[in-house]
Amino acid sequence: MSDVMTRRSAFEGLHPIEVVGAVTVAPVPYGTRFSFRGDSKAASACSKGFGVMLPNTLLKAESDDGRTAISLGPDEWLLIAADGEVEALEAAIGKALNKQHHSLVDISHRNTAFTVSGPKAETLLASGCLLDLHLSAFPVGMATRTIYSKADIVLWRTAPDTFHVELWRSFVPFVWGLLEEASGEM
Amino acid sequence: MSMSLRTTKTGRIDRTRPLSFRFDGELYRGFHGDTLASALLANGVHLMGRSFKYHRPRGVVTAGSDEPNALVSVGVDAKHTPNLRATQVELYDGLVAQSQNRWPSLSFDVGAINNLLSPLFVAGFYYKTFMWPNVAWKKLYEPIIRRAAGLGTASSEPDPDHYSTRYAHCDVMVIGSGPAGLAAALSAARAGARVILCDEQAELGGSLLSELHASIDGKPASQWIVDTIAELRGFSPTVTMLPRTQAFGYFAQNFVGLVERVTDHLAKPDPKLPRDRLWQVRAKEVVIATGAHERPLVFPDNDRPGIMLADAARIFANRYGVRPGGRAVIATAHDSAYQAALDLKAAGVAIAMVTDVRKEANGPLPMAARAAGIRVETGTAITGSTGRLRVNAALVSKLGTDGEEAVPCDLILMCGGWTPSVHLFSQSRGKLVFDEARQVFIPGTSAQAERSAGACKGSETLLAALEEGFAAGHDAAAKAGFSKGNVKPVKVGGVIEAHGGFLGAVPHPHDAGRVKAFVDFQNDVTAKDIKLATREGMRSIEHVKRYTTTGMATDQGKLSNMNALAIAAEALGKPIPAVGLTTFRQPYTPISFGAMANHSRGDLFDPVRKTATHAWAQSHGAIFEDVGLWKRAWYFPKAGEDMHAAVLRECKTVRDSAGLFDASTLGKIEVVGPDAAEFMNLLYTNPWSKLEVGRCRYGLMLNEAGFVMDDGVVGRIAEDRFHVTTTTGGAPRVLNHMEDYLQTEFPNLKVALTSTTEQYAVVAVQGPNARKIIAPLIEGIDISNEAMPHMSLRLGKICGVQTRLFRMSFTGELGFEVNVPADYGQAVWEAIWAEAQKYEACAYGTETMHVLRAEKGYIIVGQETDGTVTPNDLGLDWAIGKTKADFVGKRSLIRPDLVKADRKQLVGLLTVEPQKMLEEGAQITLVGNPPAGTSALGHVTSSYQSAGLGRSFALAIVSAGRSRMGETLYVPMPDGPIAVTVTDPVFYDKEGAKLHV
Amino acid sequence: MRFSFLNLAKQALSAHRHWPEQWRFPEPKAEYDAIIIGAGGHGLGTAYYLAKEHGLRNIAVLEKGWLGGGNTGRNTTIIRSNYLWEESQGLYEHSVKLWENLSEELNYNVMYSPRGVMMLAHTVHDIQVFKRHVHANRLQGIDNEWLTAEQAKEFCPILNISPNMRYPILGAALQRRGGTARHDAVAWGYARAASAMGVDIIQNCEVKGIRRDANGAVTGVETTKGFIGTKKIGVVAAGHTSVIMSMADVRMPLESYPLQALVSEPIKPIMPCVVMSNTIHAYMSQSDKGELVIGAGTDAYTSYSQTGGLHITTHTLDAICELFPNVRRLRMLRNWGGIVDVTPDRSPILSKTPVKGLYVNCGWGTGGFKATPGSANVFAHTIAKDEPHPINAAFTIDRFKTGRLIDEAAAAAVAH
Amino acid sequence: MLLIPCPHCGNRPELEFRYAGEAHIARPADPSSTSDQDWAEYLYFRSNPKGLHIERWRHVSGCARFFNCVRDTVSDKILKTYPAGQPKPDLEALVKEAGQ
Repeated sequence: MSDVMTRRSAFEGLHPIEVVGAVTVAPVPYGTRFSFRGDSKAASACSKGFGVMLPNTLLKAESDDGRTAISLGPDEWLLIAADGEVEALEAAIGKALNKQHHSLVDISHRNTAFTVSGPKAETLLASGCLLDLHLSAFPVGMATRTIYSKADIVLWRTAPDTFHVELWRSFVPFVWGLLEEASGEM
Repeated sequence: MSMSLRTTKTGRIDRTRPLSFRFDGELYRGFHGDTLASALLANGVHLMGRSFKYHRPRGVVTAGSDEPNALVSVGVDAKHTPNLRATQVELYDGLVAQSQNRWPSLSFDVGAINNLLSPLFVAGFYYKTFMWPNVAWKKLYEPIIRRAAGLGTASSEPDPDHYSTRYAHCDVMVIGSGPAGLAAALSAARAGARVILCDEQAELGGSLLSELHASIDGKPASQWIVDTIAELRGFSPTVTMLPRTQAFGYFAQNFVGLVERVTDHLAKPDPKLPRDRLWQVRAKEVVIATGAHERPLVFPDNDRPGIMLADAARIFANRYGVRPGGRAVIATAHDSAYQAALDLKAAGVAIAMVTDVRKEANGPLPMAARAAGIRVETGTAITGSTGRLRVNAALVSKLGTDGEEAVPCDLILMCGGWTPSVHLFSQSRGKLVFDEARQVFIPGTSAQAERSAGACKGSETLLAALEEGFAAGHDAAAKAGFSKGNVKPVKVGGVIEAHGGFLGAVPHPHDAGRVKAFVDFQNDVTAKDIKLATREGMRSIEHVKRYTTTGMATDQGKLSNMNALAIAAEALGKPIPAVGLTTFRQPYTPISFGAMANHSRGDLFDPVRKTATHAWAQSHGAIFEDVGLWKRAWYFPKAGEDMHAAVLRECKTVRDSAGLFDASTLGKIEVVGPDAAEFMNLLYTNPWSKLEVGRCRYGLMLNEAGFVMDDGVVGRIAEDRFHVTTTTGGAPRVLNHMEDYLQTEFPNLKVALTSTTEQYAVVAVQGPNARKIIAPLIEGIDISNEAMPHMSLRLGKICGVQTRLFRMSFTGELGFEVNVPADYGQAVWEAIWAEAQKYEACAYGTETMHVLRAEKGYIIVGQETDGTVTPNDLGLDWAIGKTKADFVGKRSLIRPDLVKADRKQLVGLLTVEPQKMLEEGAQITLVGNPPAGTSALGHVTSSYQSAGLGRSFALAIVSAGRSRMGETLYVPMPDGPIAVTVTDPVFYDKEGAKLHV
Repeated sequence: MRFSFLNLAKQALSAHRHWPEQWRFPEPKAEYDAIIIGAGGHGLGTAYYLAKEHGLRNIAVLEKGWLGGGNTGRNTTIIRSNYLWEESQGLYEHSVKLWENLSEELNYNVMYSPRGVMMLAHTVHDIQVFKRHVHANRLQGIDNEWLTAEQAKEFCPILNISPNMRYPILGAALQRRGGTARHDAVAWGYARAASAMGVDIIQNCEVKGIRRDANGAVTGVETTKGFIGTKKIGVVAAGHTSVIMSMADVRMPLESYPLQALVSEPIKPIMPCVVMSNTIHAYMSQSDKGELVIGAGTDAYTSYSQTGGLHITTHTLDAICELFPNVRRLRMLRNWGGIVDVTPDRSPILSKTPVKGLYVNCGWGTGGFKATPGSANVFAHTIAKDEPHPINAAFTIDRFKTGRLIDEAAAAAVAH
Repeated sequence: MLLIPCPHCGNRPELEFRYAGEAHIARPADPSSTSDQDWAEYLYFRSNPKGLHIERWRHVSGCARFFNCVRDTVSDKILKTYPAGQPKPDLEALVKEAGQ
């Protein structure tokens, strides 16, 4: 890959957010991301190429061996894999689907992500997320597109007190700034 | 001032923590747990404010959030906060408070002259005068009135505090933490539900906080509060308790707004904490336990400092350990005032007399008062008072007689009965019913998942409040799916039933037209004002309210609405429910703008979207402009250059050599699927089926009304994949427009849409040297003119990074647009920049982009268009696929008005004097100095100085413009008309040869 | 009895016992020459001008609730005429000219206060849009001047023109003759004057149906107080226009949205004029009582509930606090809502309809108060003459068929 | 802040949605053969009822799908939501069902 070209993350220059014993917000390392669109037949074919089953029930995340598929809409999935796998996965998924109508679009640089973890993770996110994040309403393994204040995000609970947040890179300073201000109350 | 007014045994204040504070410059002492009001009363200070209209001296009337008179400003300079209720300001050491609405001082206020003129200044007087001469209102009367009006003053400095919000969810939201609220929270929590309990006061407990005698389940009320709170705390975190939190608004589907006063009560708050926090709660079920408001009695001169509600005095004594006076006369129509008499007597206040408007008062409480030696006079009322800055006597008279006896006192207490607080129930759109027996409005049918408990439902006893609270909490939890446990019966002792009530004006022996019996204290609305309103035809209660302004003060009628309604109903000869109440509107009590705005301020007011090369542009001196949420480099001034000079240089450099431009903010949509071309045919005017893979075309998008809504270059990446670009501002709108048609009008098309706006950083390299600059960096693509003609795209690599390379031009020069994954944007830009230095190329901003594209006659959607312009108007019919049967907007293009000959068409304009610059938006007319009212032929859309042409030039849309080539028209300006010649809109390289080098 | 300081003083001597009712409370007659549906400012004004200028005295104004209880009593009272299209400028300027001596005309102090209305520009695009307004207004003889940010602050000292605001203010367009008035007084003033000329104002009388004869001409209205005959009906029902027009099987290009407004607690004067910002969605003035009067856009969905969402109010107040940083500690006293009927091009409809004898005046959206006198004046002409006045000739229902839109929301899209 | 039951994602706050006007106003199959009046009806004329309104929303910050919704425009209560493309529901039945 191009070691010549330095890659600059959307989190560059932002102060770390950490309230000891309460909550930590940390960027997620670079990754490969695709937006997959297609009917359920196409989705199961894609699962073979991707190596993880694209959930057929809505708002679910399936993970295996560092790869994750999230069902965001009736015909929309977000696929997350390790950095540098764009070409390989485009080939594998393309082959698995061979001519079946689908749409696979690389959004590895459009989306970026961070995690919010700790006992006060829910409370911190409640500064801008309108959903009920109580475990009973937002269990581990649930993932959905929603909003955080004036930014669209994909919120995915990976553990009882850990959330993975996907967003478009240009909204990072805004969301980070808001989380930073709200962390003062944790 | 000695502390002699403190009671000895009662009060929840902490006598071991004395505090000092200032009021109007004077230093006083109070205790932790005092409010400003209780501390002032403890220092013998009753005069706390001046009424709005007559500037009459006023003292505190209540002990809570419904206080109309004691409005003060707290804090200095940037933290100066007006209109706070002294009864809600919690004392802290060093607190600085000021009285309001008086000049020069509280005790001597010039404004009181209004009181002398009060016979003139009756309700609605300002509608009847101030009309002569015509301009006098604006010039003379209004300025005087505005200066006299208003209460406190706003600070002149920005607010240093920050505010926050928190979204919350619960099974049961309990509003109010009196006996009913605490009981509801307890039973809901025991059933296992998630509960949020809030109360506007600093402590939970509500009316129990001033209850000395009651026992609950064998424990004193105060102990029951402590045990209940302890049990509730044990359920944490499923139970959240929020004191100092006002439930101000009840919205759709149980969305409840709360504001928590987080730091106002602290001398030195932690700067990390917000001053107020806006809670936005979605509750499955709501229990409203907001209690009731004690009503004043409406008798002549019922507003002097030292006249207050009976229960308020009782609260000051029992809860704050203050004797509000030495000798009291009590006027009542409800048994509860006798409890106040007993408690105050026990606290050392002499009770001169209790007058009761009712013919008899033989309930248990009146009997207990008599037994304690208190003189009770039934069928008697207070019909006046004396004393300027502090009451010094009550005028008492037997109802139906003319005699009045002056009873010396320094405290008059009044109790007209209790009004259930039905504000939040009404906001929830529930229907009120009028309880004839108790003469009160109480909750009727609910419209949302809520129920009321306790005094706010009209219940009158502590036992009822507790039982209804437990039942309501249990019922709410059950409906939310938590029905563990059951409601245990509760035993109550030490409380005596109290009933009664009176509505309207108390009869008195004076001429009703001459006395001031106040209904709305703050707005100085008297009983006769209300009668005047009905006399003048104001028969709806809404007319009465607006004409007299009763109920429109900062307490929003909490003390006045029922009495005003009763007086109006009597004057109209109608029963009270037939006249009805005015609409209850949020907020329940006033809440800070800061809490409503919360986080949204400064840089967090709106997202600041920056492209991948923003940092580079900033370090190279770029000035930025806002385009939607994006910051875009506007121009790159060198030392000593203003925008004009910078843009001329940038334009010249691009035309002569080359320039780099950040086009990342343009919207990008990946249209993928076997029916991609067919979908594009429907959404754009252009034909797409025959566009070869690797070629691009300028796309024009109309809305269904036939008007241009967006445009952009579209590249065919593959048979079934288009890379569509949109305008920066149009990106979200175009994607939503496409999804609308795809999902609801053409659902069977096999195509999917994905936004890739932020997947790619886009470096536009424009100018004769463009190819030379990028050539050394490109791998795997032959970028020669033959191999990669104008309007084509190739996939390959640049600086080792995957790229979609477009050959397209928005400047008229040879141009490339390098699309690379965004994180590599800055690095690739820097690599291209390094090459570009060899040709002395420049970086240019949006202003230069505007000039260069205008020289080519290219339009900008939103500048040449304004939502009323068609393709033909812009001379863009060539972009319409002639053979296409249908596309969005096509049908509208043949509507009568869209085919008129006089439609405004895109043309070029050259000023006759070359150096004259036209102003964008300037109008165009046939004659130089048109008379006012002349119709314009059109307007200037774009106007610039052209480096290339060495003169100014402009684009405009002009009626029948294309048939006016060569004509001279005029642009009328304040300093004279500017003659212009109509030209072709393309000023540079008309044949487009430069695009194909 | 005439309103004047003299009469006020005279009445004070007898404790104001002898002020007459400001309007009569008649029962409906069997037949009227014309019936106005809706006793808001526009409706009462139409009746006033029918009586005053066209000599039609046998007129009724039917109101389902209390007069002046709809949008007239709920708006933020802003008056201006610096609109974009010539047709709009003609209509709103006709109104401003009538405002200038309406108090005298009605003998009712409507408190018209030409204190200046300033439209803020935050982006290059805004500058282009507002400068186009300034030039267009000058051509039509309407005052509208361009100010720099510094001049804007001079005119409104508490305005924030700091360059590091999220959307710095780059300039403003000021109409000095714009301003405010007292909304209730407008309804009551027209009602009193119309009633005095014999116009019957019938409150608590809801229209339930419109009767037509064999060839479709209007013959009267069914109401909660029985049938009332007439040959001419003027529908001036704002948010309820669609409901009324459907009684005559006329579909309208209208959608009714909640429009919220709010006031602060009263404070001493700090705000001398009206300031509006389309880009960050808020506008503000200060009433003579001292309350900051604040509004913004409508809620997102159609509704007749006269109430709206909390998020609309929070988005309004965050903008206000950015524009005027020293008001953040002031407090919201009351937040309410009305129902505004919005047309696709944000311009009103004052026109005949396909039904003979049925005329409609609606579509004022969020900006109807400023047009009250002018709208009423030309609508009275339209009803009396069965022909639109030149000023409202362009504001037909038909324009939506021909495509001759008068799009005042135009040029809003930010694109480059 | 309405709570809107998205047919796919369940109850979500109004801020995740974008209102999209009256539903079941289908674009004429062949626009070019549509009269100016009918075309204007399609573009601009709406029923705007005071009562049950069948309207379109898009769950723009959720599953991104358009769907239809029956809402009472006086109480703002939502009676039913269903995916775009399905036929218009029977309003009387809905009212009875909601009445229970």
